[in-house]
Amino acid sequence: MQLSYSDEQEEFRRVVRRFLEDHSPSAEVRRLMETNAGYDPAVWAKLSAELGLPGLHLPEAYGGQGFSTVELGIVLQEMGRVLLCAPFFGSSVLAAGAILNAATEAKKQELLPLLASGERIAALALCEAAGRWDAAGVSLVATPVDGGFRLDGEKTYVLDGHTADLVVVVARSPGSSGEDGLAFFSVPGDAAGLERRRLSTLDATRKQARLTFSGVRADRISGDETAGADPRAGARALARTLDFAAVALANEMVGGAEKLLETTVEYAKTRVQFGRPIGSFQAIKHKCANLLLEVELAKSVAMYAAAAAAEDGDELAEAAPLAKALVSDVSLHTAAESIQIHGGIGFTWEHDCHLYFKRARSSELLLGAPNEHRERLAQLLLRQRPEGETR
Amino acid sequence: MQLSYSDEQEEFRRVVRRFLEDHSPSAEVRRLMETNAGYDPAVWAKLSAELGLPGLHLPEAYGGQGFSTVELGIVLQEMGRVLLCAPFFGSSVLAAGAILNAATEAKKQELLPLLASGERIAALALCEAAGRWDAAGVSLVATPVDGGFRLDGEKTYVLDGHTADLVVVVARSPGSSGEDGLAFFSVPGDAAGLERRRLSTLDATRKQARLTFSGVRADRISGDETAGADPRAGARALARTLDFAAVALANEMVGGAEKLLETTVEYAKTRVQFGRPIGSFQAIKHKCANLLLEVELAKSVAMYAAAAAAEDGDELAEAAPLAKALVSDVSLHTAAESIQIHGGIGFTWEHDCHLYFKRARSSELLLGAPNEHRERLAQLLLRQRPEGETR
Amino acid sequence: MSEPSEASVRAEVRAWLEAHWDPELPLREWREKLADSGWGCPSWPEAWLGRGLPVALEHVVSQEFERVGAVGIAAGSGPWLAGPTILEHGSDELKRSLLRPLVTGEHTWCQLFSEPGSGSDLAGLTTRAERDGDEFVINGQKVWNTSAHHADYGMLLARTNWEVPKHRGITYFALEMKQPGITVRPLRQMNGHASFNEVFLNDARVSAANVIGEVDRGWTVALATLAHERRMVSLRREGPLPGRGRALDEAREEQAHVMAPYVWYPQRAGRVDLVLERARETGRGDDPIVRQEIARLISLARAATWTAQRAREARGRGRPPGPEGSIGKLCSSHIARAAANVHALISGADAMLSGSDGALDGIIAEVLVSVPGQSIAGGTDEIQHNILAERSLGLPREPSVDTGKPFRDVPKNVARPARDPGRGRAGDTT
Amino acid sequence: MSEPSEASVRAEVRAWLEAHWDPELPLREWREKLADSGWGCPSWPEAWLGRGLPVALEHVVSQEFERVGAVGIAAGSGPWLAGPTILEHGSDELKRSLLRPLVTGEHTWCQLFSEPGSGSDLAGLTTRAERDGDEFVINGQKVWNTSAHHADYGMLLARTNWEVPKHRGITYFALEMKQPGITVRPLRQMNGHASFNEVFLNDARVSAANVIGEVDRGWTVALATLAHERRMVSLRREGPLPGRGRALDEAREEQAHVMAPYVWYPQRAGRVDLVLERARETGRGDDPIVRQEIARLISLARAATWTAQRAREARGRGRPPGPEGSIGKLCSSHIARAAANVHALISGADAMLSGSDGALDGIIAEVLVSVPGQSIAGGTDEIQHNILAERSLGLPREPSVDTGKPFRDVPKNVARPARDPGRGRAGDTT
Repeated sequence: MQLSYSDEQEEFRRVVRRFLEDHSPSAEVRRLMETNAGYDPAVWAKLSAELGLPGLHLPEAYGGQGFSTVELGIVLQEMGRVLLCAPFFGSSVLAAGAILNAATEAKKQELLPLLASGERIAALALCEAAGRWDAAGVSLVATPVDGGFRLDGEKTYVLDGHTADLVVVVARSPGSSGEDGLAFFSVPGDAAGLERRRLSTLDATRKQARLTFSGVRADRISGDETAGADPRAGARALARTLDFAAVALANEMVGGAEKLLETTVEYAKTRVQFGRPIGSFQAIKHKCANLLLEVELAKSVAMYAAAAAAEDGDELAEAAPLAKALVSDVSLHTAAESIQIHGGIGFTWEHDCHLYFKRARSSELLLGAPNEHRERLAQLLLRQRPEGETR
Repeated sequence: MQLSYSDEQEEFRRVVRRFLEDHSPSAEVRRLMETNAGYDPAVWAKLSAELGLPGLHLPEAYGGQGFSTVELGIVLQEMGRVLLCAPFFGSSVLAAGAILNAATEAKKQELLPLLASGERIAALALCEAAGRWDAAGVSLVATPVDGGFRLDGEKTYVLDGHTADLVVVVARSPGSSGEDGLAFFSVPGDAAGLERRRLSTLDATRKQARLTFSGVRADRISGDETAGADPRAGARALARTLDFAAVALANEMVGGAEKLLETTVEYAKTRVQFGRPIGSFQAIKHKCANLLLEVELAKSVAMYAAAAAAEDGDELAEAAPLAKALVSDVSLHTAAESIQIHGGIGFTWEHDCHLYFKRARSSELLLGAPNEHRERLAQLLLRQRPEGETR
Repeated sequence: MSEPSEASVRAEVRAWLEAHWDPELPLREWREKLADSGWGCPSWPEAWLGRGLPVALEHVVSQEFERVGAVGIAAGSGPWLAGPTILEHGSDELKRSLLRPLVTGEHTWCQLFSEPGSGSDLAGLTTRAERDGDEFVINGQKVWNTSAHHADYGMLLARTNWEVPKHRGITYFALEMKQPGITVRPLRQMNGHASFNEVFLNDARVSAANVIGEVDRGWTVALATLAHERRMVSLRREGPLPGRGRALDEAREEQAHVMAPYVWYPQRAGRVDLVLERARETGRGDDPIVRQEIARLISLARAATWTAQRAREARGRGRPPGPEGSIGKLCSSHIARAAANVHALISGADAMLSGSDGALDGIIAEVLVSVPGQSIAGGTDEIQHNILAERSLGLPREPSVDTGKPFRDVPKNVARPARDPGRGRAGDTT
Repeated sequence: MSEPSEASVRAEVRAWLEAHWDPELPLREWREKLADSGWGCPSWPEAWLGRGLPVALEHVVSQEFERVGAVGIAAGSGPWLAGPTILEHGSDELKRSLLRPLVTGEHTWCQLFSEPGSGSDLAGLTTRAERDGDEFVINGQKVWNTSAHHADYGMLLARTNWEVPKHRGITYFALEMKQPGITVRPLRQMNGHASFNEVFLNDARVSAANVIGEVDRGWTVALATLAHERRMVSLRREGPLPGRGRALDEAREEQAHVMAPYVWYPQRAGRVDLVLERARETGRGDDPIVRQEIARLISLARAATWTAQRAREARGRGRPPGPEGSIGKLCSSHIARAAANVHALISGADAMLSGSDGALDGIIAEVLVSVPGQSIAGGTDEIQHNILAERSLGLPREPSVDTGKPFRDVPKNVARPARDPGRGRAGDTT
């Protein structure tokens, strides 16, 4: 697994950083936080046109740039650094990922170019009231009706669900349960019978919505359910989508943590109490050192996971939950300690610490809490392995 | 619940402390560690004759002094401070506790005075290979034979089991399981068919043995198993014995932690590096402050639990596992940090830190690891409570 | 008057209340009676609105007031902080003019201690007071000032001498807040509440007669206030007043006003009280991992409670106070942090939502974004660790680089741009 | 000779080995050939037993030795620490007399740096070296000296000037160990092993010609040794030598001798490698709480591995070294501690037993009583935190109280009673 970025990748990072620093300064984040859409369509268009980010990691065949998860990781790290308010994670990572993993070739051809160009924004509607990010948590039923399907039920925690042009819905066939019978559907954002409500979120920089489906007409985008078809194909596509999303989120989180650590260390160098910079006191100094250690570990893990996702081999299954759990913990701890090191000013609204703190707490729970990911990792680790292998 | 000691209790503590400092200095602990019996019978006799400690907490009707668990807690704290090598915990706490809770009046009359006077030493044989300290973990069977019982099976982790004059065995009736059919038996230490082997222990200051019973003749000491008798009486007596022992052990652990903190703080004041006492560096200073906090919490918890055991009301069920878990954690953490603060010298055999560290690690696991006690506490806390009570 | 006993005090206050308490009195009128009688502040001297009772007997008076449902003196930092400080260090003239209105509630007070540049290092403050005839002219900025937006007076610390070490050039003033040189702005916290203020002092003026204690000797006076503040925090446990009547209605209104800034404090402390209920309600108590964390949290919370109780009992036995103050403060941080994590573990995805969409109507979200304040406000955890190590364990202090020299020569924070709200705040990017 | 390439070096060493490697040679004879040819220390100068190759090409030589199973130069601190230090700072006379025997293994070396009174603060050492004609007379005590009981030479730091700041009065000596003034005693650790020694220096003597570097300038030389030590630790990964033959047998014996003190090091590191197997074997992996802790531990261990790999790759890309040294050291402490706790959680009551009664034949018990050393030896966690904060993050140093004044005036530890082992050690109660 390659764990260092090439000079070209570092140059790419610089380009992305420059763009984001220009277009997503703190004042802009604070402005967009208070809006309903939660992002600036003009910036989105520019980021699509100039850098092609929405399709960066999508195959060229579908209008993307064909880069790997490693480059995607770089982009997400940079977005995490500035807390970019944009539908990137919801549309390019989650929804596009679902289409890529689950949809038929025809549907990929139809839908992905729209997302890759940034022209359309999609949302993945997976989670329901129980808050589970897995196949078994899906109870919304897609009932076959003449030539299509009818969706009835509720989805929630849907990133950008209230503004998306297109909603990708994970639903199950009537009578199925667990990992069986899952399929993916597409619904226009303004479909009849679809009620969308923006939710009030802890992290105002990433919007979520609740979607209520009452007899909504939907297209099935995943493969046909023929007699011989694998009933678990949908669940597998979902699992791949979520692994990929977990890796992406880990990279985004690590960017925020790194930025926050830099800000905090800078503050510790300049803030004077008792006639000395507070960073000369071991209490603060060792906290910073410990954060550096954690952030460096988190970076390695995020990079490893991104490389594993790019290789798409056996390592991904363990790397994804490992990265999601470890980086979540580091990200939240970094945010909490940063506030503590800043003292009173860190607890104010006007200081940016809290924006990172809320993003960290929210990302910790998005796609499942760390303990769930650790449980998954442990299950994989403890499977009986072939003779002698004791890693 | 009373959470401060009276002046009389503090005076009692001073007497016990003086005796133990005189009779159990570090050199003596190190000498006894290397012996098979692991204690000095002469000191035991003196501690019995002069202070009456073995029967301190036993009712006067059975030759004891009739003090409560609060005074017992003081004694154990002091024993923990000096790492006294003696069969006190095994005989006076565990075995005498079992007899007190489980035995018939006649058996109490017969056995307890011998233990209270320190004349005889008893051991409680409960745990088996699975390492469980509960009723369901008992599989050794007591088969009724003419006028008595025959024991077959193995007991392990038996404190002072290789030297005890008397072994109190927890066994079950043939065919019983779980919490049913438990009974208590007594066996002389030199009984035919009883094989006793001292185990090599991490903590050399408290000896353990493995006991193998091959058709050993035993007296039943718990109440007769008549037709109308409660089949869970034995399990209940065992649970009470273990709660009481957990509280006692928490008090012993807290004494060790307190002593170690004192030693460590003293070292931090006198040890000079970089031209300053190391205790003036925040890295060390804040570690010490944090240990003080933990030890103070542990003291409160141990005292509360001792008072709850003395009152023997509803509070004990929650207080015992709470105390065992929290004080174990504090005790182990204090020992580990003390070694760290001492640096290299703390890692040597000649320094006493490691004796406390090993006692702490071993006590953590004795009577069940902290997570087991937390699980028990949580179960109690989460029981549905009567209306409105949300504590 | 012979040495008062619990019984004699109880009889006396009971008789007085029987004769005078009338829930239908206007609040101010009742408070004047309290001030006249000395029963409002029974441990204050008889000459100054009190009855000279030992502090240990104060609770007898409280009990009797509670028994009949009588209103006591005003709430807030006036009678709790300013009053005792003025009593101990103020001139007789200040006692005469300031004590009665703060007891009756006619005047409310705020504290003007902390500054943007001096948080943990309070004695490093740089607000300046310059003598101008019979007055001092004040310039600087204060922060974290609860109730400053409606206070009549402020307890102000300002530097009057820059040529001496930092603790020796500070003066303590009773500052009239309603004057042109003072601007008060609310300060919003990360949880959205704005319960503190920033106070900008631009040529504010205060009479030299309003110095509490002596010029340049204000640090000692400040320590007295801080000691009273710790006592106040440990005692504050005010439920709503029961009963009907004009005095009671007015007192409830006053209380609501005074307590408004503290509405999120329970959330800042972590709402341990909700944990078991939430675990049952959500079914998350079925998860062994959740159970472990719950057990840890409740154990810690109980250990903290019992430690406070142990300290109280020990003091009751006449033993000297121990480290319980800082331990309690640190425990509250640990508990708050742990509770927030347990709540997040229990609520899961729901904890991503806030307000009425959020778990428990947003209370859980408010816990999550409030607990970071617990380890900062009222003395950071780091400061508490220093206190424990130095005062309780006797570990040596760090070598000081600032206490030995003139404050003028001590490194300070680079001044943030003056933030006169009238002139906009664009430059501030902290 | 033209600029060597990987290919040219490989061809050359391969040819040489083909011509000279004979597993049946006596070890010493083979090593003399290595010294003569320069292939034993290829990056050393050609004048001094090497071939002047760039460090980056050393691994090519190692690979070729490994490929044919040829024995290399002696193991231990002689060629790894003393050799490079002498090369960089020693006189030509010392290079002539000392380098060859340490390469061949004729002389073994030990380090005499740490003292009971100076651990983290190595430069605060108080062992004294006093000039006496052409010699220095050494008095003091050293500690934590691996292999001192059989070493021929010691790398000794001693103070030669007490009138200057601490870093400027230290001299570095090559000390002959086999002399009457030196007593070596094994030092037992808490896990029962005795892999270090204490060294008592009572009027030990060393020729002035054996000063490495200059008198009073030994600190710089010591830093060079310490840098080589860090490199050695990061490179030490010696499995047992395979193959048959006299040279190999003798080398294995030598290796076993040198490595004996390190037999418990894997336990000190926590034996993460055993965790999954133990969890399966005992069935404890069925407990969700155990699974959480296992996942945490393995995640941490992998994160540490990947971080080291990332740093290596970055260096391979020509980027400057980062904080990985201290991070690796700190991770090893965290991992060791966490692993011990996981092992205790898995083994339960069985972890109370040791030796053959204990879990996994006592290995688990040895883990439990060895891990506390991981965060102390080779630079405590606290020192690593300082290094990370100051060197990697650029945070300011603490104000120093000792580096600016004559060492004579710096507070030091009260001397422990001299512990001449001949006179018994009763007085030592540290």
